[in-house]
Amino acid sequence: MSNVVLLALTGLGLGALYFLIASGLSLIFGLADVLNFAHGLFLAVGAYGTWWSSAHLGLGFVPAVVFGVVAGTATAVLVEMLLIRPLYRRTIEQVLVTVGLSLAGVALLQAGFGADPLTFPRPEWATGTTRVLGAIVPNDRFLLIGAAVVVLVAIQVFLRRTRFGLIVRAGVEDRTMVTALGINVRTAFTLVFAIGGAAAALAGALAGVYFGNVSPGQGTSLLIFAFIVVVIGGMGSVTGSAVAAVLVGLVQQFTSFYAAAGVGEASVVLLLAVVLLARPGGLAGRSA
Amino acid sequence: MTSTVAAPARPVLRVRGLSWAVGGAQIVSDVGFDVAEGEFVAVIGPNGAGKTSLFNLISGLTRPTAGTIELDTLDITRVAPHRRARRGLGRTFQSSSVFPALTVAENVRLAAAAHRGACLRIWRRAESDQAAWHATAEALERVGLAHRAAEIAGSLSHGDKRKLEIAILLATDPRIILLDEPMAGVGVADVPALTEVIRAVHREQGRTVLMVEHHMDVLLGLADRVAVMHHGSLLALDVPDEVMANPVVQEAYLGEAL
Amino acid sequence: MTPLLEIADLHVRIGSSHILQGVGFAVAPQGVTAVLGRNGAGKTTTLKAVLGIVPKTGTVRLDGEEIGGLPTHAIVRRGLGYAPEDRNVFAGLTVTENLRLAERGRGPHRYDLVYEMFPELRQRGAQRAGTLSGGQQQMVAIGRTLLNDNRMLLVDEPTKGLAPKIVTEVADVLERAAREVPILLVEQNLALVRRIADHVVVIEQGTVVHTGEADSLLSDPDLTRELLGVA
Amino acid sequence: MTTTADVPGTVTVDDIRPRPASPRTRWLRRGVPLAAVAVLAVLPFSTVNLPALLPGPVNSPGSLQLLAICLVFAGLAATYDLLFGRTGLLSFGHALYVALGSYTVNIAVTKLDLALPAALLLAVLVGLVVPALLGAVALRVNGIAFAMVTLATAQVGSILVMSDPGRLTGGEEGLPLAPGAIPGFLSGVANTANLYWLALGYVVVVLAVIAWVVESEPGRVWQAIRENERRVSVLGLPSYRFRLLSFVVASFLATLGGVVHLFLVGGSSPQITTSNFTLAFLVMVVLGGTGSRWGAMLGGVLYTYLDHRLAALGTSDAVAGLPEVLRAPLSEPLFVLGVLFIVMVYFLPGGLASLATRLRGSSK
Amino acid sequence: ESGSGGTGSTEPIKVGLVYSKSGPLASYGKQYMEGFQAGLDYATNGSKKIGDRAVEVTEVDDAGDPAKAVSAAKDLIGKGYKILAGSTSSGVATQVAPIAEQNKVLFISGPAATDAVTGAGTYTFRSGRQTSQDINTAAAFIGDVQGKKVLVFAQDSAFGQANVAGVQAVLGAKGAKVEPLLVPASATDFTPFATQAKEAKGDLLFVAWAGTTAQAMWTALGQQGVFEATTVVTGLDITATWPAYGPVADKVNFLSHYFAGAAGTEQEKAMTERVTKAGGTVDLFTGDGFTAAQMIVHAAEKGDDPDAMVQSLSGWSFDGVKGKMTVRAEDHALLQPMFQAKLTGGATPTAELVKKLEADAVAPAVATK
Ligand SMILES: Nc1ncnc2c1ncn2[C@@H]1O[C@H](COP(=O)(O)OP(=O)(O)OP(=O)(O)O)[C@@H](O)[C@H]1O
Ligand SMILES: Nc1ncnc2c1ncn2[C@@H]1O[C@H](COP(=O)(O)OP(=O)(O)OP(=O)(O)O)[C@@H](O)[C@H]1O
Ligand SMILES: [Mg+2]
Ligand SMILES: [Mg+2]
Repeated sequence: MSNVVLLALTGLGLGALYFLIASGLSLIFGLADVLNFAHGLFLAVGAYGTWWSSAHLGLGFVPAVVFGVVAGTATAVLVEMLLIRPLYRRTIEQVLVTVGLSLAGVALLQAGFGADPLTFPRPEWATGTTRVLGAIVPNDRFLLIGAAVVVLVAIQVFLRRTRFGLIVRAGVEDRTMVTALGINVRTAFTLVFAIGGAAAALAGALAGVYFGNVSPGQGTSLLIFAFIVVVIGGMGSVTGSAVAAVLVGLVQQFTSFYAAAGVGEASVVLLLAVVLLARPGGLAGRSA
Repeated sequence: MTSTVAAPARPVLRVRGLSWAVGGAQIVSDVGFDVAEGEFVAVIGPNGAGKTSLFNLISGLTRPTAGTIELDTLDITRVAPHRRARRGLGRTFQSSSVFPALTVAENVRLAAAAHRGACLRIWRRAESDQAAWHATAEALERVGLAHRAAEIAGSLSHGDKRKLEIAILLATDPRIILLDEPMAGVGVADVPALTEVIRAVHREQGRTVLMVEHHMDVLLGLADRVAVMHHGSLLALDVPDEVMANPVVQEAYLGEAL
Repeated sequence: MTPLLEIADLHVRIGSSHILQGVGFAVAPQGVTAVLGRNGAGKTTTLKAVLGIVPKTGTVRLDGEEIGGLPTHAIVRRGLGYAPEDRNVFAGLTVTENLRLAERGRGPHRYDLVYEMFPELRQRGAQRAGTLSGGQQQMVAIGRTLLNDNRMLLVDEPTKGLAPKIVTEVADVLERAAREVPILLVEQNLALVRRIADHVVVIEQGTVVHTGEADSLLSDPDLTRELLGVA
Repeated sequence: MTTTADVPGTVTVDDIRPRPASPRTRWLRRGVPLAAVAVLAVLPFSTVNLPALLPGPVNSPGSLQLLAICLVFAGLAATYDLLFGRTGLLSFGHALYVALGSYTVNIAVTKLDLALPAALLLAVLVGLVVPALLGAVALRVNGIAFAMVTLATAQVGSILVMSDPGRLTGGEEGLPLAPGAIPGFLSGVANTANLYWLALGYVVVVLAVIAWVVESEPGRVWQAIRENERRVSVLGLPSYRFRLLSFVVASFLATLGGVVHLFLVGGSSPQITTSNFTLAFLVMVVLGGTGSRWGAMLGGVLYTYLDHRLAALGTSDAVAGLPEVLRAPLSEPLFVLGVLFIVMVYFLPGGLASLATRLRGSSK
Repeated sequence: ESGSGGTGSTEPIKVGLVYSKSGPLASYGKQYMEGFQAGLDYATNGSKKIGDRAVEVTEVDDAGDPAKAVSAAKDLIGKGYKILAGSTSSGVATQVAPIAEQNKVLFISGPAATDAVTGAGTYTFRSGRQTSQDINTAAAFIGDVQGKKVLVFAQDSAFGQANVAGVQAVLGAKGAKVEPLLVPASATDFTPFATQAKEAKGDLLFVAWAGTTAQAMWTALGQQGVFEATTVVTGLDITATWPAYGPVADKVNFLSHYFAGAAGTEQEKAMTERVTKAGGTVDLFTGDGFTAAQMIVHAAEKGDDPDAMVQSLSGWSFDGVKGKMTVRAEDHALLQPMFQAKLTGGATPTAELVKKLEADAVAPAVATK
């Protein structure tokens, strides 16, 4: 019983982490149509930013996270303005630029901060545990779940309630026509990157709490699962990503515990295959 | 209100109780009719009546929610689009659907080769198929695009793309043709000639044609019968004069002519 | 009467093809100016060049102001409404969203006018525009231009693919709209042109071969045969 | 007769058929590749020293090994281009098939004690069957979904290799090829030239197969699928089967490449199973220019060359003398490589292949 | 081509070091290199010469990629290098060794811990410790293991499995009940596995973990109360990772290959002096570099003939950083002392020596080909 509770809650926590990473990815892919391989870089900037401001500026946990998120957002905005924007309509080249960035970025972090993991500043309460129905659940899982819910709601409100979301969605389909309606579509795209970058940086900072450390390649391994989550959820659907993230988190946690080794990863891929064969557009996508 | 005209002598296409609903909306409801071999049936109806949807059902791009489609007495309701094409069912699209990065000639040649069933033969060189080239030349000339053969299809003007689409169709030498608004966007100057192309295509080989068109003068000169769709149902299917005289058609479709 | 839009020596080159070769004409501040010509003559390209959608050289003046060098969105904000030939509705957005997106400035936005002309758009507000029938999409495209107070409309083959009854209705709409705002119209339907156009411009192979009053062109069978290829 | 045509009279096949290339172009088309292969074939006899470019004289083992690796990757990049550039299939799992070739032969000879010919036969078999099976499932979906399914399957493959099932793959440590398993003329530094010729042979095979298939009927259909898949099916062509054909051909050639790679580096390592490895192919292809005759190969060579040589740059004295802010990033080869790509994307869109067109254009 | 090798030659002795200067193992590589420089200086008495011949060291970065390492090795061998060393990662070591064998050049593997390098061939040696030595050191923590239950907590990877197999071989043979608890290699949440580890109620929990997830794993073990339930043993990694143990640091029993100050030997002092002077710091793998240099200098005294070098190294005993080291003649295993340690001091812990185990006590079984 307590095992099931523990697996469910930690699975949710893992799902929350996946969602935090996937939300920005999904947003940028769904809205700006850029398959953003540099997402791992934004993630890492958020994590290293938090670490650095805490280690060198002596900031407390929350201000340090804010610092990291700001740094990640700024990076994303710069990347969009300097690198992505001049290449619009050339989707493949945009992907290439983000691939280049992810290579260069990780290497740069490694050059700057070293290849070894750095211990992450964690507030006392985050390292503690809470007993839930006999299971000892680490507190940081609740932090992750809470943050994921907040991010989900914030993004939804922003997309649904603002004209901006509309512009971006339309801009992906036919950028020329949006400008022909008298709209300067460029700022909208920069904003998408800003939000995506902020979400990624937050995810990076919280991943730091989750792992207890930061290392240059940390983002990359999580990114593949985040990609899978985005696809299962339906490209560009943030709600879909949320559902998919929970699903993947739980499936992974339960299978890797109960089934033979290696089945955990395979089960996620199986999940992906089943979802896509049944609904090629993903959970939130239109079937056929 | 389905009116099924007495079954023609040899129906090549037989549709029964065809319905299609999507997202709670009934788009095509209980449509039934027969088309005889060599017949020319025009399909008219207000925008959104379900004409294109009907074509999509017949060509297999969408699956009906109910009803059957028979081609030469063979039930093809669940047959994949490419197999229907192989059985001689060809179509054009309302919004031009060509291969934009290929040349005009290559667009047509591919269709000709597809028709000849040579396409999965990896050991054959595409260029070497003389018969396909002949079919291409003929099709392009018929629609008057031969002089643009070497151009990239994507750079054609709107009207020329319409013509290319018909050429592609011709190259597959279909027995039953579904034309979705072939005249839309074709310049006034070219309408008569293209009408003649369609007429010839129909006559020469005794092909069966179903054509959606809003150009009344074109259609009246070509059609043996006119089907009227309205709100997804078949409102009428009759000879042109009768249909034109139908007050419901006048009210729902024609309005006061310009 | 000083013209509202003046185009001079417009050249468009795409790749190796020289599509517009010095197009020049003026659009009157009132009424409908129809651009006629065969398929591939360069009518659509002319509209796109005015809007800055395709790269071009030459001058484009709106009310005396040179707008040729501006980016598209800035040109449009000067008060140009555009209904493109391929409709270009946003397939993934609903009808309502398509219209909302077209809102410019503070408003008021004339939904009443749009829905009065195309009641269907109100009914189908929540439908994704990509699943609209061809004709319905055309309604969205025209509806978008009517929403704002424009100084001029550029409308490319608006009746293409519309049922006869709707063609008549669109003609009514354009005629009504033209009372308030001048229209630059590309059209193949000569009956429509005859009814609503005041001026015509005929383009052939990237150059203007005729400008004048609509009536004088369309009532002259020799001239129509020569310029438009119809009897 | 129609009146819409501007050209009067009957149109003949010759009017619409693409003009046969002029003898000069035809000569160039055939001659240049042949000449290039010929030049490459005799390189191991050259003692020219290009100190800045190669680690030693052209015929030194180090240079030949580097060139051979570049060639293998040129071939692999071309197989990826067949998928991506020619058919429009964005796969993130191409690495899986390279690994398949490498590990199949390696395990067969090293762990199962099969004779080399039997192992090669096995690789051919596996290289046809596995892509056919996995492709049959993955190709049920399109576009990015396809990319993700391939990414995920490759990821499973990678994890499988890493977890060392039955102690067959050696996990993260990799599996060195049993020394006795390969014929003498392929082992030993003194025989690097033979490995080089093997790699060259691989490239020639890939080049020939691809040159042939893109001009074949299915090749044309692939191009059409890339453009407008729905239209293809309405023409009566089963697009699924064509995509599968492309997938199997490309994956099979990649499997062969994996085998050559195995001989070249003398072992299989999990690096060749990772998604980064596939990403590298994407980068190579785009660097070189998609869907062009030479682009992918040039991209493959350039990427591999830089990947190997930048490490030397990082350790060079020139870099060591720089201030810390510059030195630290410059001694990370991946940083230089990443930045270089970005620069290339900007200043050479269309890849290396477009360079030729540009030069021709500007010389006019 | 270098000369026939006699001691009369004055041509430099060329040594190729193929190791990770960049990539994930860059910091291991750095330690190794610093140690190597110090060792070279020490073994040649500061002259960097053997007899009249200068030692010329060429460094090549393999970025942890075996393919690059193999290319580099072939290049060096082609240029006449008879001595190769380096190999920071096990993957590189196992693939470079066959190249050395085929071409009959001396290869001295570096920090790579895999047992597979031992007994890999005539020309292959190692300058570091191997996994079996780690395990033997761990075993020493519980003395008599007869009937005891030993749980091996490891990632499901070659490294983890090798540890399971090793523990099984060493402790199983002594009558312990060995049970593996393998965690999927890509898992990031270790909480449930930690509860499993606790509930298994073993007498000893041997943790074999590599990589950046170590900290999350230790946190999970601590949170689930594993340390209250059993004795936990693991290998001590480089200094940078020590803070990762967090609050559980002082509850773990460490086996250590080496940490700064562990040995107290003459050679250690010499190494520390030189490394510090050059601006480096002594750490886990500094000694491996030092040892490699000692071995190379010893071998190169025999001239350019690799067979002679092999001859002189096989069975050679010398005083190394860790104490008395022996190159076992049968399989070229490097017999060396190992350490048991404790971490103390909270957030920035320091290591304290608990016990030194002599080379014989932890010697691995002879590798059979
Ligand atoms: N996927 C869909 N979801 C919802 N409604 C749809 C979908 N596809 C089509 N429709 C609706 O079905 C109706 C019929 O569409 P169809 O395209 O068949 O009309 P049509 O008769 O061809 O009209 P037109 O002459 O304007 O081309 C339209 O009202 C359209 O909006
Ligand atoms: N992107 C492009 N690249 C190359 N050529 C183009 C491109 N767009 C248009 N053209 C060419 O420019 C010419 C003019 O095209 P345009 O679309 O302006 O014609 P149009 O007068 O609107 O014709 P239609 O009545 O058929 O719509 C045509 O010959 C067309 O092939
Ligand atoms: Mg329609
Ligand atoms: Mg046009």
